[in-house]
Amino acid sequence: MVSSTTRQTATDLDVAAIRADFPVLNQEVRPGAERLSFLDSAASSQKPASVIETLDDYYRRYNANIHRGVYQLSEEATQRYEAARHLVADFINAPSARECIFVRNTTEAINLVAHSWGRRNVNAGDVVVLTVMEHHSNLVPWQLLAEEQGAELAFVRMTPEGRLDLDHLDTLLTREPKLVAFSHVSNALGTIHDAVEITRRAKVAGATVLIDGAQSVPHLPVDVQSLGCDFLAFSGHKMLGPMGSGVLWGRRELLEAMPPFMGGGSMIRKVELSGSTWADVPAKFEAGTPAVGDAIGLGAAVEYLSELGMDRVQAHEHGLAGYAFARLGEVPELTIHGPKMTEGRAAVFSFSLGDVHPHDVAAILDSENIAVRAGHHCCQPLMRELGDVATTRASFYVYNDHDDINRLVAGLGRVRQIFGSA
Amino acid sequence: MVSSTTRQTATDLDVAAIRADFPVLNQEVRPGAERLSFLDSAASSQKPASVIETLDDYYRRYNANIHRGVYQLSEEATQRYEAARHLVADFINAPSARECIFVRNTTEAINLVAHSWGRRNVNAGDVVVLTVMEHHSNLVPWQLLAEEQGAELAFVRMTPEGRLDLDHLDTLLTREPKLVAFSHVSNALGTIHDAVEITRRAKVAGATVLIDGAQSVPHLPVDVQSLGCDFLAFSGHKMLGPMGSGVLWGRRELLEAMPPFMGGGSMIRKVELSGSTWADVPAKFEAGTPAVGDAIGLGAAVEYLSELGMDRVQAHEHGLAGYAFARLGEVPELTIHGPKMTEGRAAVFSFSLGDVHPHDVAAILDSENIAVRAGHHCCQPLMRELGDVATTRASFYVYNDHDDINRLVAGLGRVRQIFGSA
Amino acid sequence: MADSLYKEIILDHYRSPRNKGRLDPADYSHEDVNPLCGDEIVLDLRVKDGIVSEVAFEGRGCAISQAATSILTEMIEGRTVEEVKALTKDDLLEELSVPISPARMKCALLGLKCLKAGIYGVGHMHDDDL
Amino acid sequence: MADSLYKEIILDHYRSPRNKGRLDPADYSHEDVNPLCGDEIVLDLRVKDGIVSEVAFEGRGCAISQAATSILTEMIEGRTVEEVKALTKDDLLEELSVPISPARMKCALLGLKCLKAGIYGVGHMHDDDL
Ligand SMILES: Cc1ncc(COP(=O)(O)O)c(C=O)c1O
Ligand SMILES: Cc1ncc(COP(=O)(O)O)c(C=O)c1O
Repeated sequence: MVSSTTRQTATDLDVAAIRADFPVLNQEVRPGAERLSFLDSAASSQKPASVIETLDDYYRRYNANIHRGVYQLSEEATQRYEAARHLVADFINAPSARECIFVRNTTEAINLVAHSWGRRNVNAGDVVVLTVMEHHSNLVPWQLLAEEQGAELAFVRMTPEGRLDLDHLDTLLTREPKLVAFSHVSNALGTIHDAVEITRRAKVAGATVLIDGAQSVPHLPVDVQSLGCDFLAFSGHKMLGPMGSGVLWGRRELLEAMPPFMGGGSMIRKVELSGSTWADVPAKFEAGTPAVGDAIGLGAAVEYLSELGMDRVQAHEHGLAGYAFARLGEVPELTIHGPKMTEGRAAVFSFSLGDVHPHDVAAILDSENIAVRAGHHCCQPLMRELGDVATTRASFYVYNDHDDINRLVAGLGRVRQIFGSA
Repeated sequence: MVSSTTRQTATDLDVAAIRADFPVLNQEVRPGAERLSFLDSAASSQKPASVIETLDDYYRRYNANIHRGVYQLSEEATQRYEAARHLVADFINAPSARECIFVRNTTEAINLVAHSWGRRNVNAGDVVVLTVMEHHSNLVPWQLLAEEQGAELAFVRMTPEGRLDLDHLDTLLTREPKLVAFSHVSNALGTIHDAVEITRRAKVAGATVLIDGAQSVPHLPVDVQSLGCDFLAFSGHKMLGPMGSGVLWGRRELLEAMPPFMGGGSMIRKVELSGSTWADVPAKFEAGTPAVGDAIGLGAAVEYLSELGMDRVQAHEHGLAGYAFARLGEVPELTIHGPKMTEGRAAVFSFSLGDVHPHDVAAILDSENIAVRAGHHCCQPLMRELGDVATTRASFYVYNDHDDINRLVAGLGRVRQIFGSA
Repeated sequence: MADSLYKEIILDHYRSPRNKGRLDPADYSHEDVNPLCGDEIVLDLRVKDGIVSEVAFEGRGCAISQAATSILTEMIEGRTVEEVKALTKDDLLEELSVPISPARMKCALLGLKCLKAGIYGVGHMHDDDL
Repeated sequence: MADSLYKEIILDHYRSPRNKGRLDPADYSHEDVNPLCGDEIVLDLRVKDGIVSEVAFEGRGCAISQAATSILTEMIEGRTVEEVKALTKDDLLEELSVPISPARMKCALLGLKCLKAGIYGVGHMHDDDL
């Protein structure tokens, strides 16, 4: 289903050709206005026609509940649903597709682990290590767990530059935490953490390791086997897939030992009124009718990204990050939060513009058809570290180019003009 | 978005016009073969073009994360997402749209209540009353809860005819259960339970009442205020909506008093490393990026059904049930499970055909382009009551007519022929 | 859109907010936060003989939330408590006289939420109830 | 499709299953259930001098699961345990000689799952490992 535009030959992504694949980016958002510069992919990406058409095809041709129907539509739906699981597994180099559980989003994936693995393995007095930079979705589930179990949360500090303080990690690891959970890439600062090294140290200390891959899987080559982690959570909707799609990968031994999260249809082996036994993974964790079309759509998204090549996606965004640094640096009174260099940094820029509130920045940019995000980015504790309530964030993806950055810079000039700081 | 075919004038549904709205039903499943008779809507319904187009329009025009973006796409997505919530609320006559929580399916809705309300309100020694006819999704979550809390489950018996034994309910109610949870319509037997009366008695006994509306909301007019229940769970995908859509309705006081189910983005008011406070309902229960398009698609499904009129949907299916009774009665060796009359019965027929296994029945029907379901219908305890492992089930919806039933009967003749019982 | 939203009235109240500060002691006081962006406002009220004699607010937030709260304080000073209770969000939006999109509604209403929650003595007010 | 699936070989084994019953005592015994439809099979094995001397099965299920298990018992009688361990699902499917769609695969393989789980002494076998 991926468009036939040839991109294989070039080393760089052909952004014009890619953009042509995304209907949202090719519409007139406001009559007569400039095209949309969509700079909020870290919240949720746009979807290529191949993904939209996969959904459409599903609903028009073979929509049915899976795993149960002995009829043709259901057989096709089941096969494609499971094929999507294999595509996802290959994409993150999972040893087995059965280790990939379809969920709604990263949040559900992490809550699944917190409920199922957590309540069995984290007990009174146990320590769970997180970082001060976590998204609420990788913080609140552990707060809820810790409160319930009487466990304690400890937070790896960050350096003034917005990187994790690995010495502090080592200190916390001496407390022999049951779990170390951290985001691979910070959605607020763009920092790419050294996930391999953090995982290695955590494993040496005997911890189970969960990586929040919401901002890494869409943007870098991610290989669970070379990461060495135990769980990886990510959102399909941030990587060109449908809303409502996400994945939890877990090591088979762990998943098999875990009790169910939700109970219901499809996750059982045998049900009696007095008690039940559970189906094999992944079915054990997919209770009820899944979002079949969305999972299949995620498969199409993975195919699209694979065709682009994740190495090239990463290189493309690295290039954008460099250009964004240079251009944003020209805007007076603009402060970029997080690492001040492109190394170990994703194409996600949180910034402050003088004392203009991010909502006002975003609203004025919106009037120029530039979509950025303003707020705490679900990282209130981190915002407090930055001494701010909110920032403006521009995040980039495969369909963005230098022109988007130029427009952003021009738009910021307009903001300064309106707020009288120019 | 609903097709403009006029149906308002007739009292009966115009099935030909309706069928024309469903792309799946207008394709050639096998070259040269007869049209598809889709008789598995109880598992998941097909979707009208208006729903498919709503999804398509969402992804092509205004896909974005909601509640957060200060830009046009996100504003439109947010508005339509919330408009869908209002449509759903009106559909079940909820006092407030804020009482409607978007979930993936009925299963998640019930697990949400079991985790959040249940762990706070059901304690050691407490009794939860269910029925022997529950779908696994309204049984397993309570088994998990009961095991965890040391509570006890008690099951309302059924009469030989497949109805609930209300005298037995009264007996169980003397034990002052904390919760009574039951399905409004049995997905395996088609029995329509007297939900108003069951709820009334349960409330008199002081119980909280959850109704599993997976098989009622799509097929009958359902009004939470006249039901008098505390929670209603249902699946959007069984009522013409997208896969991945479902709803939990709950009384506001209850929802407001309940702790969160999943933690993460969007469900918080204020997050500190040391603890968090929660957003208002429904946000408190919608952690992470929702399936935005699917919820909006469910809104379109509700509009479609409302235009047909749920009274007429019910009358149509009642007519089909009568015809199915008559015609299936002509098939030798066929036993219909459940109530032997159309009163208090939905257009769902579970049956056995001599000793031919349901899988074989379904496979042979499939070869004639008739899609039925074979299995335990996620009701293993009920199957045991029936003395069977599995049944064949044909379930009907707005796009089915007498011709579907005629074809089913002919197909069953073919089964008997192959298995040599003719 | 930017031009219609960031009119002089908004920018003026944003740059020079009226009644900025705290009242200590206050008869009514309430703090609320916009969970979407973390903006916080605390609003204090003194009431004498059933009339709002003094009002002050503090907090940080966008031009819309700050200007709207500033304008709100001007609207209620000298009014009776009953009049303040009867104040609706439409009254405030009219006074703002700029088009508030749904996404910015929470910003525009944050001060009013504090006022209402404070004067009714409830923990928290929902937008729909304003 | 019905015609190609319900060939004489399937219907014959279904109507007259070979080796139906239980062995007591048995050297290996295993019971499994198809969670999708609730079908159950229990399969017993006697082994003498490393050779399957007797095999029997009981259970209820569709024509495919019953016939496949009946055919399976014929395939393994008189074989060495090593040969039985080496048996793959493809061997069984070939012997069945009818087209098994993915949805029916679990039916066709239920007996083989019992056999493998029993002989390897594991609680439960996954389809993919057959
Ligand atoms: C690092 C990180 N973790 C978790 C999430 C939550 O993702 P979702 O809303 O898809 O559950 C996000 C996205 O906002 C994120 O950036
Ligand atoms: C009565 C009943 N309850 C619950 C469910 C579960 O629905 P879902 O799979 O959408 O969660 C179903 C559907 O199979 C049902 O029929």
